[in-house]
Amino acid sequence: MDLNQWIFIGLFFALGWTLPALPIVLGKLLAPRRPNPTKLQAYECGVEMVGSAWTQFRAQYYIFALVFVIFDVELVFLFPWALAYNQLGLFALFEMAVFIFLLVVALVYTWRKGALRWA
Amino acid sequence: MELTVESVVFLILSAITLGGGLLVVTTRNLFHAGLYLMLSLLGVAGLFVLLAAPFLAGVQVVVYIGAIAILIILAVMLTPSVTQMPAIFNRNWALNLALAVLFFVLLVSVISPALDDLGVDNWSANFTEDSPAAVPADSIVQLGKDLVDPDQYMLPFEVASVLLMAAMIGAVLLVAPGKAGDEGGDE
Amino acid sequence: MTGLLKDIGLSHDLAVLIAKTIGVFVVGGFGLLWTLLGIWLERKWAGRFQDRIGPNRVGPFGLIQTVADTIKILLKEDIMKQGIDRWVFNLAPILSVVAVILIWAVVPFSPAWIGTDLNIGVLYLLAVGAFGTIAVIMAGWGSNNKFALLAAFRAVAQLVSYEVPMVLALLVPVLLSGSMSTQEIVRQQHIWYVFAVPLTVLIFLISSQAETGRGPFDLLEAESELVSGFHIEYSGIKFGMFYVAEFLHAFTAGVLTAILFLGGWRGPFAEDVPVLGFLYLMIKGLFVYWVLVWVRMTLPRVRIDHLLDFNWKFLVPVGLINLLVVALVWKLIPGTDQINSTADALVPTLVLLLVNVAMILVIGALLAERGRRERARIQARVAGTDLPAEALASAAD
Amino acid sequence: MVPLWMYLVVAAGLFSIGLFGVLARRNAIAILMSIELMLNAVNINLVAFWRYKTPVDLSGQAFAAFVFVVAAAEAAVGLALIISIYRRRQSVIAEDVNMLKW
Repeated sequence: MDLNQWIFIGLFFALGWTLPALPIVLGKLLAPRRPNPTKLQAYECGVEMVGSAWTQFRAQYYIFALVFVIFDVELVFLFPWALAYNQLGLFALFEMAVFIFLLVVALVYTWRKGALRWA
Repeated sequence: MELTVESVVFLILSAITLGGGLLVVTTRNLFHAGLYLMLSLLGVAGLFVLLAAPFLAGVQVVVYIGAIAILIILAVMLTPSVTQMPAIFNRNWALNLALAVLFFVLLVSVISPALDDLGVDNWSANFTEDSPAAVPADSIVQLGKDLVDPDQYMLPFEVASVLLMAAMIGAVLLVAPGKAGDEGGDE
Repeated sequence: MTGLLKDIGLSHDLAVLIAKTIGVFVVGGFGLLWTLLGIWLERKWAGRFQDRIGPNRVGPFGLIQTVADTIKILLKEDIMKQGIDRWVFNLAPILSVVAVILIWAVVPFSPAWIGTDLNIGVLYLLAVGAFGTIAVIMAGWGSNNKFALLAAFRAVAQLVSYEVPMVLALLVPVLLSGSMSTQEIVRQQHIWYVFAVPLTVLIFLISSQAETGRGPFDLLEAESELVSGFHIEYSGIKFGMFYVAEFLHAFTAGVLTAILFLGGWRGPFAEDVPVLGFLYLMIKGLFVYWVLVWVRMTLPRVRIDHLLDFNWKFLVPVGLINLLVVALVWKLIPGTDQINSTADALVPTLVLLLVNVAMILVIGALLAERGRRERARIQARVAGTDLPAEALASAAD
Repeated sequence: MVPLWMYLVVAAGLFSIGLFGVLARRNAIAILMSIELMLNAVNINLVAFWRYKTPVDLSGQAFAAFVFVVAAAEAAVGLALIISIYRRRQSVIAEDVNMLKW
């Protein structure tokens, strides 16, 4: 493998930041700064904020992330499989079908349980 | 170790990995700890690239940073009292720290050639090689073949699917809404 | 480039490094500068779709409207409200732009012009996409605002959900070309994949539209319910950066569709004249982008429960079935492991097209049937009460 | 190239940091994060040994892939447990969870 290719990606990670950071710094220099207490309050349609925003939310959101994680891990296997597919037999397709079927079973269970419903 | 581009990159990535890891276990604000965890995982992905396993590096970012770390951060946001805990370590933390450091020193004494240099025999393992054979160009394709090969990893591959199914069903069972008597007052 | 630098007496490593650094700024800067023109273009199109003229005051045809907007937004006060998580708050807009311009590192502009031809290119696209989600979370959390956090939660639910059908769609070109490198996928498209797997293209377009958070999936910034979305507390150029990221992401989705399914830089004489390849890619990308803008301007916003239902109960199953069916058909056609010319690709493409059309028809029939049953159910309930049908329809969801 | 033992030292360091986190942190989610660090240390080891010892045979990469699966399953169920307990007891401090003690 050619490490040189990755130097470019590494540089992109290291230097790419400067591209959006530049206008922000420029904005800092150019923009006026006249804060006052009202301006610094949270923007909630003119109503004063009660408590911190870092409060509890519903576990609903967690379920979608959870189902996503399980399906996302699947791609650890799906990508090499798809890549090698032209050199694999029909049996490989069958194996992958079984693999996906088991995940679909879990998805259907979640669905039937009503966990995917936005209540 | 002479100073080549590779060794410099290695040092930077190791620093990111270990520094991120240290911040994860010492930061009080768990949301920040989650972000540091992502940083550390990104460093590990970089190490994978250096080790000529770009596929695993990609998966590391997609699965670990893009899914597992996000799941952890979501959990942090869903259990908010965590950001204002009085003490972040338990009472035995000094002992535990000593234990972890001791463990680290022991490991390093085995894997690094430092003790060999000091003249201690038969202690360090021989891990000093630095010019391994080249990785075949089609290693990802080979990985795909091996994973579904009945003589190689077919069984673990299918078992992994069962594990994922079980994990998903179990986790959904735990957090699914609408179970009587399970709500602690957030609904 | 490297040769030129070596001529003036630099060592090889340093020359490569400088050349690559310049490459980074060229590729990234191109993306950012393109937004100046692209936003004008989108506003013009949006105007047409809504029977307006669009920007027409500043410069000829309003061409430098975006430049004026940029200057204005640079001069706006950057309000840092109290109680924010300062580092997280400031990093979020930068990260959201970086997540998009990183994609351009693997965009093959022409046979020779590509930032870097990674052998895991497609996976890299997904990996970079993950940073966009993190930026949204950081913005929502860092703002210390309930609406921002709520919007961030919703955004995460939407972004991660729609990543699954996106992955399933991305796997199809990987499977057909036997490569994850974007350049190789373009080379393998002797006949554009859009003709072979139109259903996959549809899945990809829908999920990209959701990933970029544009209408009808623009719940990330649903003004009417969440005040403004996860970037509510941002003002000045930091808000501008979110705007740039959103625009650039949408356009990039168009370019990626062109690369993966519309043959990228392929076209007459593109092999010989790199500029032509670049032009072809941009034209194709702009066309897809135009379609996406059209959809955005035409359809009303969907509700969050519909959005998630549509993904998990329709798009993901369809994506899985589509992947397995394409894989099966691909294996059953002889000679698909060696496709080196248009003639080789003709038969597989036709067969896949037929199968795809059949799949689309079946799915359409199933949907029609489902809709008919739903309507019948509502009709039956209307018959028993005095309520108007609409009230029951909304109650039935 | 960088000698193999340096990768192993990084992995050992990451593992020890994770170990300390698991032993010393009070917060259950922090403990979970530390476990992720330890799993990553294992992955570095697997891939490093693969690269330096058997670059042709892909067992190291395959093992690392399975570690990803285990990590995802562990995180999903572990966090679900934590959220479920939090809803019941409003606490994520590992020491407070002693329902199964006796």
